[in-house]
Amino acid sequence: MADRYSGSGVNVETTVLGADEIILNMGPQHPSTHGVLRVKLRLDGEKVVGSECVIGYLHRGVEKIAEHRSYQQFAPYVDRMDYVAAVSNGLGYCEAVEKLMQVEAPPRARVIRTILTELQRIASHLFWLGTHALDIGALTPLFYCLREREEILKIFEKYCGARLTTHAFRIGGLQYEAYDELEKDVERFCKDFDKRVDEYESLLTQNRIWVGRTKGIGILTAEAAIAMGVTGPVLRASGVEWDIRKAMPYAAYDQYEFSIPTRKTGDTYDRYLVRMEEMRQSRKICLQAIENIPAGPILGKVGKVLKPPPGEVYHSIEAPKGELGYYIVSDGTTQPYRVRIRPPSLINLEALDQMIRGHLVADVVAVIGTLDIVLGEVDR
Amino acid sequence: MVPIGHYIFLSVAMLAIGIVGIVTRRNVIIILMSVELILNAVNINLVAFSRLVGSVEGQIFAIFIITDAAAEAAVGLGIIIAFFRNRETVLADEMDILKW
Amino acid sequence: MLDQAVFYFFAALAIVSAILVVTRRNAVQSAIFLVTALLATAGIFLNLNAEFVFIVQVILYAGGIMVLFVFVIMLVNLDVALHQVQFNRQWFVALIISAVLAAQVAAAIAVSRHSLYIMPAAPPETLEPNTERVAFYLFHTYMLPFELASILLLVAMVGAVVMAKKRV
Amino acid sequence: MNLNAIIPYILPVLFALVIVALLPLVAGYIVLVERKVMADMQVRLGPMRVGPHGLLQPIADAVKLLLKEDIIPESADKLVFWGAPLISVTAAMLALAALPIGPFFQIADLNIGLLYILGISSLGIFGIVLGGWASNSHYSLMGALRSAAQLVSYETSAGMAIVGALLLAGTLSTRGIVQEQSDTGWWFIFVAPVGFFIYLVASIAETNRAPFDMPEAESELVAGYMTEYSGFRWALYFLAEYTNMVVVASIATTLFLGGWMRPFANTPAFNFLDYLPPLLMLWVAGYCFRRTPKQPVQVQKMFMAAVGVLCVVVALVLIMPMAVPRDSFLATSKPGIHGAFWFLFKVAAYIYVFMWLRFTFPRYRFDQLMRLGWQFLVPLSIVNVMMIGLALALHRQFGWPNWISFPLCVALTLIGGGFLLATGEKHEHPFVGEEGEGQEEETPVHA
Repeated sequence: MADRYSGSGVNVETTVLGADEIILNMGPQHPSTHGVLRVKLRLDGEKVVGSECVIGYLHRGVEKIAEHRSYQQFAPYVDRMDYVAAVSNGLGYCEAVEKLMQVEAPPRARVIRTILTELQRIASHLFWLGTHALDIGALTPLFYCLREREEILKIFEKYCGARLTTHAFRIGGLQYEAYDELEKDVERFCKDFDKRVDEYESLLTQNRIWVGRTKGIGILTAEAAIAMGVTGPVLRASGVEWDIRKAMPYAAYDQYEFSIPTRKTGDTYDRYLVRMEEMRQSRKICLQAIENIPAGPILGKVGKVLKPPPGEVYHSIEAPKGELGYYIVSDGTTQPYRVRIRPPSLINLEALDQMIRGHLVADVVAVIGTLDIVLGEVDR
Repeated sequence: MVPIGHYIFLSVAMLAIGIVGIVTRRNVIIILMSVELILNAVNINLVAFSRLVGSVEGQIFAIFIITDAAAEAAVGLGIIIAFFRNRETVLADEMDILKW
Repeated sequence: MLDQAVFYFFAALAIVSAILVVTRRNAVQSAIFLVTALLATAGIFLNLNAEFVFIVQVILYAGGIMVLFVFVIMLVNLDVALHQVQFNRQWFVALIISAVLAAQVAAAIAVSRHSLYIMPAAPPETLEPNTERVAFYLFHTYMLPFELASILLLVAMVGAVVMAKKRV
Repeated sequence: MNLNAIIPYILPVLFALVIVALLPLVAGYIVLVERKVMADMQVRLGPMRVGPHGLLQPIADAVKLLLKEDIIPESADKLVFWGAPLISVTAAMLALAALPIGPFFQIADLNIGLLYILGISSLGIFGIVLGGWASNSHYSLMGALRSAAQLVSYETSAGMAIVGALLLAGTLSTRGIVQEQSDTGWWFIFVAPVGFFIYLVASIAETNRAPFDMPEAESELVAGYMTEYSGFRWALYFLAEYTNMVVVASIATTLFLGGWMRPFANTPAFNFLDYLPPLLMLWVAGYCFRRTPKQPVQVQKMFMAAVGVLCVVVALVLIMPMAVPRDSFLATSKPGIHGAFWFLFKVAAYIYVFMWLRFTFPRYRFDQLMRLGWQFLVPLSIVNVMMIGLALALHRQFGWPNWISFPLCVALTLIGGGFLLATGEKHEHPFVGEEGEGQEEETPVHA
């Protein structure tokens, strides 16, 4: 398992070590591997000459659980994968099942789904920014980010009662009708948010130390990124303009104006800038969406018992961390025959080894942070 | 006042300990440290006699000796690191070839 | 009275730690005791009113050179090295050298005991405070040796860098 | 033994006892202040539970640390592991001996005072290095090695910055340095601002504080050299770190910020500033009294009021020398009391800058830190020393007035600094480029 995902073919155990080389086990208990990732680093002094990721410490068998739950019953489980962006996970799953059943969510549901998902993207990026900055040693941005994330979580709480693992959507539409002040809350949040992003940028973007720590670190070229199937902001920072929201629109994204931020170099600094810009774009989408939320039902024509026709479907959405895909095989019963999830974090993590070669231990931390992995999603 | 003989005795004792270290130890780093002990023994004498004579010139030489010790330590440790990198040992009796 | 107590305390400390330097198996522990010995010597210097040498000893020897030693020991410390034989079988040679040395010094002291034995109480104003006088000698009378010493340091620095560099 | 022979030793021993006894408490409260400042900058409240406004938090922390199990790792070098924190603390505390806290409160006025402080505090590095080595853990060892390299490098530039100020003062005695600033009326920060800047940066690096907290960078090396330490030994390291902060802040205060002098000490027009310390204390007391009714528990109310009363007492002590007749004994104690206040005030301000920087900046990477030290700070400090020497020479040998020679030389230093900064930009990421040649590892012939 470990070798399969090392992405480099370095087998640390069998390599004969030179005099200066030591093996450093980073994790699974380490402050900045974002959970229980374990990275075996082969070091020459402090320079990384090879690495191997050991994953699976948080494996819960989500895909296997799906085979013994009905379609609705499984929906809350996906929230526990990328727990920082639970709404996006739910959206992907619901849309995949809808595609399998060939039903469509009503327009009102789709718009509200878009709003909540974009808010979740902002929340996820905020959390990334805070922890990434903390990894690089800036203590303060974390609390600013959490302050704004709190507002978003409050909106979620008002909408569905839960803050983290929301289970906000339902197959065929929404779980709950939007509460009365949803538009107003979202507008209030969006109005301030632009200034807040400027505030974070004023702390970091021009900071000599920040630039020194991120520029040129963990460069991922466009070819390498495509070859490894990396998606999301990591891919876009390498200069590939690929965003599923534009390429294969889902929910209500085709109705809104927004741009896909890209950068050229593909280093940590670029990924930082791309995510900052994405937060601004998400805010733009939210503002457009609340202007006109169509009236109507929130649930499409789905029965109490879901029995999709036999067949298979693959549906992917642009989660905050990249392409989140669900591959579902139905055998016509109430339970899926097989569910396979394509988690963006796992695929992005494969690029880690290539990105940290030749860098220092401190850069490993920066690169793990910039990949924005959530171990719940990597291990499932 | 402390008799000057006691300073000399201290100095000789340290010198002897340093020599014992150089002769009996195998680890080059400890041999270097023994050399430092010997230099230190010299310094004690210099400073004590400078006090005896009532001039600070002995102290000047002590400072020069410390400078010399710094240079010696830097070069010596540089050699040790270079040697260790090639042979992975710091034992003096394994340094038995002239070129590698 | 206080003077003598301080001297004998530091002298004993210096000798004991010097012995420990050459007898400890572990190089790091040797280094620690060498630092102790050097600091004890520094105390003796202070007792002799040589403040500047004292501080040079503390800053350069204990704070600079010994940090370098510890640094190198950590770089090259091998667990294997600890289990190897740490001593050569040359105790005999060492004993002879020490004995000859001791005899020589004892003879010297015995011969010249009248001229050397009692240290005259130096008048306080000649040596106290003498940092300025050290500076004067260093930059006037001993200017050339001082400059030569700095060149020596430069050469040593370059040499150390060249030798310790990875790929020459 | 003659009583007169002992008397000169009584006061220093007393001072030493006071400092050693108070320092852990002071360090604990610096930690509390740091947490409060951090919380304030991060839109939080910080510790609020233990005592009113968390005022008893340090004591609770100390008790917790003392009661914790003392763990020594199985494969650690027991003796060194045991002794290393002691070295750190001892070195840090010894350095305090030569610091003048006010004109009357000093343990020893050595004629090599400043060099003594530098030398002794440089010994504290052994505690860190040996502790890291003795823990027998990769993280600890890397922290220790980083710290050794970092401290040695930054001591160079700190030393050179100090040399600049020493040239101006013409003495090594801490008291003499303050006296010189008092005589000329110019604090050295205004005469040698670049030197102060260099010392500020170098002192942050020397005390292992962010953004230079490489040896204990918690996101990289877990806790660096302290990783394997817990309980009381860990607390000792912490005590050493905060004591070192006080030491470097005191050096900076003595050298650059005029020591115990009031701002504008020689200008009678500013004598009203003498009333500032008592007013400040009264303001703090007023705040405490205002907050007293808002405390939830009776005990906390009483405690808050007690803090207020304490502040009032301090204010009274500060105002007393000015209220009594001019030639009484109490009036002569004014320089001592007010000097101590201003010294501690400046030290606190310097430490506040440390905290401010810590919560604002990300952390340097190790190679960047070394590059900053050797390629920017060391050359700049050398330029600084030369320029101060030039300014003094122009003033003394050629009779140029001070107000021409010093600004000129500061400007030249700044130009030098700008030049260094511009050239430093070129070498940014050496490791990325080196990757290619790193592959062809030459094999030793005899291996």
